[in-house]
Amino acid sequence: MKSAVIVFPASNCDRDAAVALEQMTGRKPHMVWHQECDLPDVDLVVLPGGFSYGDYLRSGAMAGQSAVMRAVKAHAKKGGAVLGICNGFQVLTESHLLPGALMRNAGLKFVCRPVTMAVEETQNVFTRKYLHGQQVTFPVAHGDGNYFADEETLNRLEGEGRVVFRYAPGQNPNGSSRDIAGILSEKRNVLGLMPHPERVVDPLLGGTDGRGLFESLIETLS
Amino acid sequence: MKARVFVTLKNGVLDPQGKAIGHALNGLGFGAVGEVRQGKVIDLELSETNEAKARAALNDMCEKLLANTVIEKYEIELKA
Amino acid sequence: MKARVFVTLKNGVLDPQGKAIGHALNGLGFGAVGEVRQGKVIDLELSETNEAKARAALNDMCEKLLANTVIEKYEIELKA
Amino acid sequence: MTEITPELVAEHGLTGEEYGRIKRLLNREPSFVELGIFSVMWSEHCSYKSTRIHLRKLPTKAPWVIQGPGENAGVIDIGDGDACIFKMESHNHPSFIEPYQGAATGVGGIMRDVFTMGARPIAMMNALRFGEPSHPKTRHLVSGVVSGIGGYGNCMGVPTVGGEVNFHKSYNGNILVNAMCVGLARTDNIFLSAAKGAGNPVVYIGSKTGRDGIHGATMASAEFSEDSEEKRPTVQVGDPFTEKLLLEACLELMATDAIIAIQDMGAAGLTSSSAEMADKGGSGIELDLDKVPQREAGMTAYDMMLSESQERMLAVLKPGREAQAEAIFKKWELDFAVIGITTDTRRLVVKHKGEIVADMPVTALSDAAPLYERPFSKRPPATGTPSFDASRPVMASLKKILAAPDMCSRRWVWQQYDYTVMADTVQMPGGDAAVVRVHHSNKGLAITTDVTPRYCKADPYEGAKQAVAEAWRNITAVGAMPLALTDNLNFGNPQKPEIMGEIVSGIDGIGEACRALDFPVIGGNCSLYNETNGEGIPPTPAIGGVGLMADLHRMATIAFKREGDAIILVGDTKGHLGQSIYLREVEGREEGRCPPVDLAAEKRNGDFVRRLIEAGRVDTVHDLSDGGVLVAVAEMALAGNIGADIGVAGTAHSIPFFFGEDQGRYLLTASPVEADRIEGELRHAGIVHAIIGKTIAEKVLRVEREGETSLSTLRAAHEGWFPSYMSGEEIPPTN
Ligand SMILES: Nc1ncnc2c1ncn2[C@@H]1O[C@H](COP(=O)(O)OP(=O)(O)O)[C@@H](O)[C@H]1O
Ligand SMILES: [Mg+2]
Repeated sequence: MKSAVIVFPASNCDRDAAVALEQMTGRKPHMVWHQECDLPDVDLVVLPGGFSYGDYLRSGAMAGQSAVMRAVKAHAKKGGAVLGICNGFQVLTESHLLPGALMRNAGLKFVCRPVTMAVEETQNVFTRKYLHGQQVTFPVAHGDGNYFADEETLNRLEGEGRVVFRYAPGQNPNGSSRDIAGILSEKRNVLGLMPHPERVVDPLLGGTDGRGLFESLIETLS
Repeated sequence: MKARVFVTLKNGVLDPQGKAIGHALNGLGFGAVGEVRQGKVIDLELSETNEAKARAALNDMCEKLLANTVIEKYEIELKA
Repeated sequence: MKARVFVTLKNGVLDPQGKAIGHALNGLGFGAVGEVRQGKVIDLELSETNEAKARAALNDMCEKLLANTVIEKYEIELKA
Repeated sequence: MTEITPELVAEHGLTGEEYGRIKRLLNREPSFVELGIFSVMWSEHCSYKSTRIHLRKLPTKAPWVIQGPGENAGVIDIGDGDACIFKMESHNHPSFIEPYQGAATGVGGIMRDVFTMGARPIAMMNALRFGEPSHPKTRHLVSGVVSGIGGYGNCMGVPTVGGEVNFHKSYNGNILVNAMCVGLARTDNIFLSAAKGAGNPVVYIGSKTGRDGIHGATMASAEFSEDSEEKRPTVQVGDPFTEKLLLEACLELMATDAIIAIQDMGAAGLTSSSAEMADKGGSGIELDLDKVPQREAGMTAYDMMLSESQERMLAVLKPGREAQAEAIFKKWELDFAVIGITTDTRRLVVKHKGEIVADMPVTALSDAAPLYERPFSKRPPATGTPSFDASRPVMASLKKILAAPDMCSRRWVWQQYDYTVMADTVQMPGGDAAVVRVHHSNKGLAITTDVTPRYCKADPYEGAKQAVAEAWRNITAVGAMPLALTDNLNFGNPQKPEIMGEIVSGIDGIGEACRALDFPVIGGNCSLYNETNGEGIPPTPAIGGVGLMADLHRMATIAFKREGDAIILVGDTKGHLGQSIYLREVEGREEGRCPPVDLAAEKRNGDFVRRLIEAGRVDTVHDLSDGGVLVAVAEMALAGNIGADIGVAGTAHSIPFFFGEDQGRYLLTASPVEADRIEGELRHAGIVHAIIGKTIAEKVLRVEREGETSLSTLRAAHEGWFPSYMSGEEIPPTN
């Protein structure tokens, strides 16, 4: 599987994503600077976590306008896989590759802790190696992870089986509507999620629950 | 020309920050405070001198960047 | 009575948010944009009907909670 | 030309005698700009004039120390060509005035100290002291400081992995915010601040200069009357986004060989960075202020030289490398300007609008700065062994202590810090020391900050010794070898002999412990004049320690891991209740002698425990500190969610046995068979020890003759206080 990690000014999980990708695929991803207008030939594009442009104005808003996002949109339109983690999820909603918005956490504070979620959908390139309904624990680390969309959109997301990760009862760290932690695009090739799978691929760091996500991608995209 | 843009959450979108402020004000003894909503105000200096053109540009800025219209609405104020 | 409070950074205080917004707007091709400053706007509903009293209370709220006067200043607007 | 009046001199914090010295050094009256420069360079903060002669007594050397005090941060060798660079610094006063920005810029400042030396920051720590919880300002300060630290550190993408929080009424009017940054570099690519050679370009990098934080004392001066006070904020606003770009850009430039010297602009910005670089390099510097990137119109030379705008660096490049450097900074969208040149004149010359506004010998600002041997008097340390009410129920006291503000879980705090970013955090907050992996290797760094202010108040000498010992012990308890420390000496007004006495005793205590434990001081910071209404804070010499773990798979944590393990207490338990948490929280008294530290026993016991961990024989260890044996057992049980059944060893009374704070002790667990062997070895080594009980399947803490309490009850007490206290908080601040 060939992959690229987009680097925005003040992305800060770009290295973490690259390390996890290399560890899982045996190949270094391309690191793509936000001013690039073209993407290398890759199967997967990762928008990493961090504070692109300081998350000033709104998280992900300025990154959503950067040159490289036009190329990411084109990649997605062709059916290419795009994974947005944390700030990457915010960038995906801001650039309308995913519906809804990520608002300030209901508790109004940044929250860093492990959260348990259910994998609700496995019919897609990102989660096919998990069992349907499997409980997984990833860390979250964000201040703006409160997923919001209007009722109609939420119903549609659920109706179309696009809610991939849902916080387990009592685990919702940010007030997200219907405990949503991660969603798919209509064509199921774009995934955005707030928790960090790339931080749980190494047992030394407290878990390997994130591996299934990378293994799913490798199996489908290689 | 100077412009002031207000970006506030749409009605119906929950505003926990506003709520927290209201709560805090009540806690400080300001009992007469009802609903509180918090938004952003952005002050811009524009070299544009034509008001209609400035307004059109500001509209464009709001749609493209300053507001996320999924959750926010905006108002534009121009001062000569 | 309704009130709107503006809380903005004092002149001379660095405004990283405003700076970044200005930069982004220039990047989007809005070349006519000069300095940008960002602040907060807080809309409050008050049960107080006397304007002078409302203003005094709002002043108090700003000093006590809504603004940190070391770096911020505030303006109060009342609407009947 | 502003006339220099005695009032103006006083407003600049200079004494008449110091002013006379300036005139002698210059052979004339200083200009207004020169006066400003002298005032900041000769301030306590920059010159260490009260502490320098005492700091010299600290041990700073060891075979693994690459750079001791004197540079932006200290450097140690951690093998394989890796270097660890770290430093701790205070931002006490700004954090009291504007907690969010004060704490945030404190974090930004200490990070720059570390990355200016060529290191990528990999971990942050924060040591915080607040007033009593019931004080009307405390909640607001806690909320603001914690979100400010998180706001800056999280955005930088550097994990904040540990720290300390204390509450005490003696900090009501003067909180302490100490932040520590640990970074990694290669030993062959470390950058220093010596601006060697003449004719080299001096370049300015980072944010523009504004009128931020200009010397508060001069605000009232005549020259400023036309400007409103509004223009002169004394608190700076941090811009972590710009700092993140500055970090990446600096590391990119450092990968080239264009740099001769580099230094961050911290306190007294352009003035101290240029003067210090010239001083260390044995050169001179000529600056042209017209070239300085400016945020506001109409800035004077005085403004620019004294501005403390954040996120700026000064570097000296090899001639001809300007374009290469500029390209890097343009890519990261940062300001870059050549603002001067190095000279061989040993003078600092500042030009503005075609005029020379300052021209002074560099040594006048450094070597010739005042050095005071301030009179000091040592007050006798608190003595005595306090009585206690022997009839109090132990389990109720335990619950009370676990829920005390100083003892409860700090989860509310560290949950606001991203402690897993960089994907190298092996031990998160909540243990004895944080452990972060050295990226792409199997070794780790153990990091801790420690000081127990109530001990220091009772006895500044023993208390300072204890702070070093506890840092060393915490690093040992995870299985790492303590290598070096940075201190942050927070004290009151050194012009009072009794405070100066505390400073001298504190430094002496640190020095003695460092020598005994082979734990040198490689950096530090003094924060003096921490007083309100003439009342000083308790002496608070915070110690930030770093150790090396050779194999991350041989590491201990505090959590009980298996039922049926024996719980071994290592070290001598005399039942020392003086100045203990028990006495303060349960009996409401702060009395008696603080626990003395026997440094030889400390070393022997710690080395013994570390060897067991390194050999893979033990993976569960907790050092004993605040609260004593029973609190530590409870913390181990809660962390592992495994119960314990324990009793008093020997014939001691249960209260002093369980709550005494004797030093140099550890709790560890091992299977009964292994425990037997360990006991034999302890006996052989002459180390006092006891098996005090075992871990059990039931989720309870059972104490012989005292009863039992469920872990869920203890957990509720331990986790409950912070969130419940903070739920009365106003509005969590953001940037
Ligand atoms: N301000 C803070 N930020 C992050 N972690 C903290 C903070 N304060 C305390 N902690 C963490 O909570 C745990 C308990 O702290 P403390 O009781 O001071 O430890 P010890 O007694 O071992 O020195 C430690 O892991 C410490 O790092
Ligand atoms: Mg400890």
